[in-house]
Amino acid sequence: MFTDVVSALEFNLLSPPILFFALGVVATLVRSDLKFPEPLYAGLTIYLLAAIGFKGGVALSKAGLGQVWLPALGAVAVSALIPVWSFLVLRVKFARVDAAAIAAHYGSVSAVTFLAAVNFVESRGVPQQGFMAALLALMEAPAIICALCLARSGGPAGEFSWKHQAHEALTGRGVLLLIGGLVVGLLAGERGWKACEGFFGQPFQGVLALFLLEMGLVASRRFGDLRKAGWFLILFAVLAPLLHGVLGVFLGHALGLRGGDLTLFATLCASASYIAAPAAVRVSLPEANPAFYLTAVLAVTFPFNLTFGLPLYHALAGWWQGA
Amino acid sequence: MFTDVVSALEFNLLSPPILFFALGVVATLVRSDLKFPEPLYAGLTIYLLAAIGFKGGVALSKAGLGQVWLPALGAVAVSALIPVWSFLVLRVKFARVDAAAIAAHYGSVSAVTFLAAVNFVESRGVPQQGFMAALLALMEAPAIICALCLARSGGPAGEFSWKHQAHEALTGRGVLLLIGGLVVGLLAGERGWKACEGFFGQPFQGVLALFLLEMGLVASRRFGDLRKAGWFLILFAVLAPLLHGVLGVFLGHALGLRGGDLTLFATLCASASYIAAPAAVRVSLPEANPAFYLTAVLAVTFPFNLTFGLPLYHALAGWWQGA
Amino acid sequence: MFTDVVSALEFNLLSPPILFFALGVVATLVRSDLKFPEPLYAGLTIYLLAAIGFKGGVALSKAGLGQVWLPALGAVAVSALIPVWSFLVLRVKFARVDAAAIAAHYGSVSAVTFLAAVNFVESRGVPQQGFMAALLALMEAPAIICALCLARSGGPAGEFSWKHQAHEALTGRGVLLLIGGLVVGLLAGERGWKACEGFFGQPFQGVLALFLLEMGLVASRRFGDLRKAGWFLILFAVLAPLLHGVLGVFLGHALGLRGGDLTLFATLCASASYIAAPAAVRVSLPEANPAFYLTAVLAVTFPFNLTFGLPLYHALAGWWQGA
Amino acid sequence: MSVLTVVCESHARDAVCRLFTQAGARGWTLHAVEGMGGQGERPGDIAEYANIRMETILGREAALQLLEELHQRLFDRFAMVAWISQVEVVRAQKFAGPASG
Amino acid sequence: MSVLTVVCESHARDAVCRLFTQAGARGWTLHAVEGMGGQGERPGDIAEYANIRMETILGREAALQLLEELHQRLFDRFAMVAWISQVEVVRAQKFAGPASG
Amino acid sequence: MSVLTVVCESHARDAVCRLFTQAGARGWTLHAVEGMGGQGERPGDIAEYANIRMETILGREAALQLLEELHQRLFDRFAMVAWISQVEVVRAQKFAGPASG
Ligand SMILES: Nc1ncnc2c1ncn2[C@@H]1O[C@H](COP(=O)(O)O)[C@@H](O)[C@H]1O
Ligand SMILES: Nc1ncnc2c1ncn2[C@@H]1O[C@H](COP(=O)(O)O)[C@@H](O)[C@H]1O
Ligand SMILES: Nc1ncnc2c1ncn2[C@@H]1O[C@H](COP(=O)(O)O)[C@@H](O)[C@H]1O
Ligand code: NA
Ligand code: NA
Ligand code: NA
Repeated sequence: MFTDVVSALEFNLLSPPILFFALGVVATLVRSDLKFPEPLYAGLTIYLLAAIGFKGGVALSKAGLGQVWLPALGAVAVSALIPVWSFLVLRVKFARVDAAAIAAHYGSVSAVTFLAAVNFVESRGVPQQGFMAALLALMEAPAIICALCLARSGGPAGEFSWKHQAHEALTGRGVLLLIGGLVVGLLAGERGWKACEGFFGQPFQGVLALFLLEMGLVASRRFGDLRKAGWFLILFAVLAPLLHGVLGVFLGHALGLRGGDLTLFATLCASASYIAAPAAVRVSLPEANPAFYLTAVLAVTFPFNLTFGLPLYHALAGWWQGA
Repeated sequence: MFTDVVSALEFNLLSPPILFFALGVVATLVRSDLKFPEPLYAGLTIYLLAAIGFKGGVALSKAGLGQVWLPALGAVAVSALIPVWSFLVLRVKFARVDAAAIAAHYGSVSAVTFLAAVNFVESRGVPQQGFMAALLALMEAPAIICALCLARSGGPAGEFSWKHQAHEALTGRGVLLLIGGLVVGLLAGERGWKACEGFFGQPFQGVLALFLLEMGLVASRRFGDLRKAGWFLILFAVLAPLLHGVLGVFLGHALGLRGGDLTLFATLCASASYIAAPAAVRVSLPEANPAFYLTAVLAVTFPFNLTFGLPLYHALAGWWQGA
Repeated sequence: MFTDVVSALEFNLLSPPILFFALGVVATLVRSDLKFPEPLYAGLTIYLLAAIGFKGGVALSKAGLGQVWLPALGAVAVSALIPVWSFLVLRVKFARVDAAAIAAHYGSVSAVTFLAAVNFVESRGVPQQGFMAALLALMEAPAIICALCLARSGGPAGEFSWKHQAHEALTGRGVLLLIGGLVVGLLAGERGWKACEGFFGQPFQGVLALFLLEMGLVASRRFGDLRKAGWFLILFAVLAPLLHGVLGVFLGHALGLRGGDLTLFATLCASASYIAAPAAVRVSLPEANPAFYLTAVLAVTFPFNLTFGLPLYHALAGWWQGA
Repeated sequence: MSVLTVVCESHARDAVCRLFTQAGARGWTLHAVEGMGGQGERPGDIAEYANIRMETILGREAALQLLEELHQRLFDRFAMVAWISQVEVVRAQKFAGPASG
Repeated sequence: MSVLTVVCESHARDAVCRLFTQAGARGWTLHAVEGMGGQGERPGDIAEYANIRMETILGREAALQLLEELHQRLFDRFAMVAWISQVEVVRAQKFAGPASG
Repeated sequence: MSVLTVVCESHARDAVCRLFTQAGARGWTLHAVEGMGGQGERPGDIAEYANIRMETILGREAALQLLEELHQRLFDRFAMVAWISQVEVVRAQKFAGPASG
């Protein structure tokens, strides 16, 4: 298995998306004035989410919906449970609200990490069924709701409304583009994909690379806060994804996932949200300190998953399926 | 002919652009926070207009300019006449300025509806000569000028300057990109197209799909005003495009248009402007109520043409040519 | 050689990028409201610089780094020397600061002119080694620093800090994207290029065409200031690039450059900066009049190089290599 | 009349608009901005991490009370600054008090 | 001196600029904004349907007169609000009266 | 308290921010704008050629002095206008004097 890991690592670290991510980090470190305007970031996000949803829907139109429900159930469950143990561990060092806030991020998922994983799996030519984008959409909310409940179990904390959270979970722009793209792909099928491949297909990896340049800028701006975060949190931010990734491989395998799908499921478990979770936490747990959760997620876990985590989960998945 | 209509309808409704349009409508209905930043909208518009112009110019460089003038004359005439009868019908229920304002929109044309029609015709593999983009540019202004005259025939109404209207008609960004793209395509020819096909050609349908997602958002935001518009206007907003589409088929055929060109001409006649006409009407007929003309055009006619009108006109054109 | 020039000129003037540039000029002349939103401009710039760097890096990974250092040294030297004689000539008519400011622009380089040259060379199928993007990055700063020294030799003039200039020279967004793209390309190699070709490769020429439409708008807005600039400066703005282009051919040949690389080197020498140099001059030589340097560079030299200069340098390079 | 200006993180948008409405504001104007403040730089390349700047015209009394509300209920929760300036308008009734229909 | 601020639908831009010039304004600053008002929400994703916010510095008298002009001639025609604030500047002559050359 | 507003060409950004900091401003807000002025139109499609609008809240004395500094040191060098308005804030101490840590 060792050579698998090394080969996967090398493949990943020398892929354009990861190299552009590193370039973004370097740009921040040398204090370059490189900046993406907000509409460019928004445009790239809309493109990437719609594309991944669309592609997943087309794949789903071939694979059939029957195989989705079991992994979907597992995904929701794991996403709701991760915050529980994360919360308990984090309570060792953190106040209740901070622990709950951080836990919410690790139970939820990162679409960009998922995109990088899809790209990795595709570049390596590993077959996948293509419905994992649906799981990405499903795993965003449960963790957030669960963690907010954990925080509130200790008394009233900021605003919280079930109705609002449920609405966000179903209509937030990320979820909407993913699920919407999936349905479009399902209905349009192979013919629709052929028509749009020149936009949603061929340029995809390159767009992802450019987008990760921006993410490198965003992540590395948080490096300065690492000191405030402290060693305990940094350690957590590396070990939690590792643990969740390993767990994802075993659980996904038990749920019947194979090949690229297993790697993607493990990556989803390991990834930590940096858009949906912070938004919910800012509104519902305003006392929680963003210097903790944002730094852990953006400055440590995201780069870790992107560079080392991804190939590790992939190698482990391959080995476990071979075993 | 019935099976033709059904097959064309099914083909159209399951095409990615229309599905993404529907997704945009759904996003508004569920009150999602999905939004396109303005520069993204502007960028997509510039791309789409330049691409359609360029492509048309290249086609024109092969077809020769000789065949254009007769359809062009017909296009200008029909665009100037549509407001006349529309105005008379609308006067039944509306004040002079409102009737004239609405009439202006129906005589003028919608570039996005045209783009969807080009895409539809191309996807179905119907041959076209490619100079219809020129007619799109020509049909924008006459209706507006004619309708403003109708409104003013009842006394002074806001600002109006022939010079200003003529300048707009020739240099407005939409017209400029279309005509400019046509000339570029004419001069650059096949060689130029080959060089730029990877940008202006292959991604085109996908970009259109993404753009129609935004148009779904924009159109559906107007649904709330449908009640204010009233049944008379809603009926008008469905029947006018139908009538003009049918008229377009007969007239276009008489002018010598065949194949895809005929469908495109009918669509141009049926389509209603939602950029150029509102801009002119806001400045020159400020007393006209936008809740009427914008709602009719955006919430009814545009979606109707996109979904049902297009395949209908196409089937009718096919049947009439076969007859 | 005459027929070579004519054929190269015709090829260039009828290529989509140049035609779109002309369209931009026309749009300004007819006072159209066509405008690119800033984020679109920024996005196109980021794309173009990253793409050209990436591509260059991939080429470099095949060619090896050994051949770069000599041309690189020559490039830095010529970029530092051009301001010297330019300054002396300009002093005939201009005050010290104005002469130095203009000289800085002509020693430095224009990335867009370079992009157009790459495109021209590639469209003509002329082989190139691909490391010229590195020279583009190296030639931006020396001229600016040298010209600021010339200006200051006459006494204190505004703010100037070696540290600041050096930082800018290494981390300015243009240089960072170019050098960063080069390194990414070097590391990712052919496999990386294949993965991203659908984004950084195929659409490239079309994107450049669209971008030059915007540059046509920008350049032609300066036409109104031509009168203020005066005949001496306009003449300088045509003759300087010509002279530097010719010099670039001879020098580049002596440094061992051949084929497309020689054309690109000549174009670099001939081109004049309109982003990096104005920024530095605004801060360090605030007394210099932008109506002089911006007009010369944007309204004369940039269009001249794009349309006539490029094919001239190319034909001369071909002839000199044949001789 | 007064203009109340709020610069805050974009996550606070809904909460601020709710307070505006409660205070009787009948309209507002907003756009994205970059910022620098006690919580560091906010470069604004991601809408979710960026600032917005909101303005609402309303009567002086209502404005002062709204500022106090913002202070009490949102200043601790979000990165936010707010200020009131005195302005002159025509059609003051357009901005006065809660909409009656 | 005064600053006159106008928030209006983008279609009004030319008309407003013309009044600015007539009032003797020698410059102005503008940008796109989103808005909420009597005519509903204006989300600003299409420039033609969006709002702009314009500011011009000019003398107090000129500002008051300009506001009145806007009121008389444009308030009924376009979605628009405008207000005047008192400000302090240096180089007041830069903003005073019609340009002489 | 006062708000000092600066509209200037984007090249002046660093220089203006430096003066802000020296004057004791603890924060500011900025965004890109289009402009029209003595030096002609600035359409703002290229960031480097565009204008920015910056605002900083600070005490009246500090604001007046900062305006004077801007006048002395930057007005000749960059396309720039600036003005001060009087405003009311809560938590005035947030904006008062140089940060103490
Ligand atoms: N003194 C100030 N003047 C103007 N804007 C400020 C000031 N302080 C803070 N801001 C704005 O308010 C936001 C939040 O401030 P803070 O909570 O201090 O980080 C900043 O990002 C700035 O946009
Ligand atoms: N009270 C207000 N405060 C600030 N801006 C307003 C206010 N009312 C209206 N606006 C702005 O003016 C535009 C037009 O207003 P209205 O004509 O009332 O729809 C709105 O879209 C807002 O941007
Ligand atoms: N009277 C004014 N009111 C508002 N903004 C102005 C005014 N004059 C100039 N400006 C702004 O300041 C910038 C520079 O002005 P100037 O140096 O006069 O060209 C312009 O581009 C405008 O954005
Ligand atoms: Na997770
Ligand atoms: Na029509
Ligand atoms: Na040069």
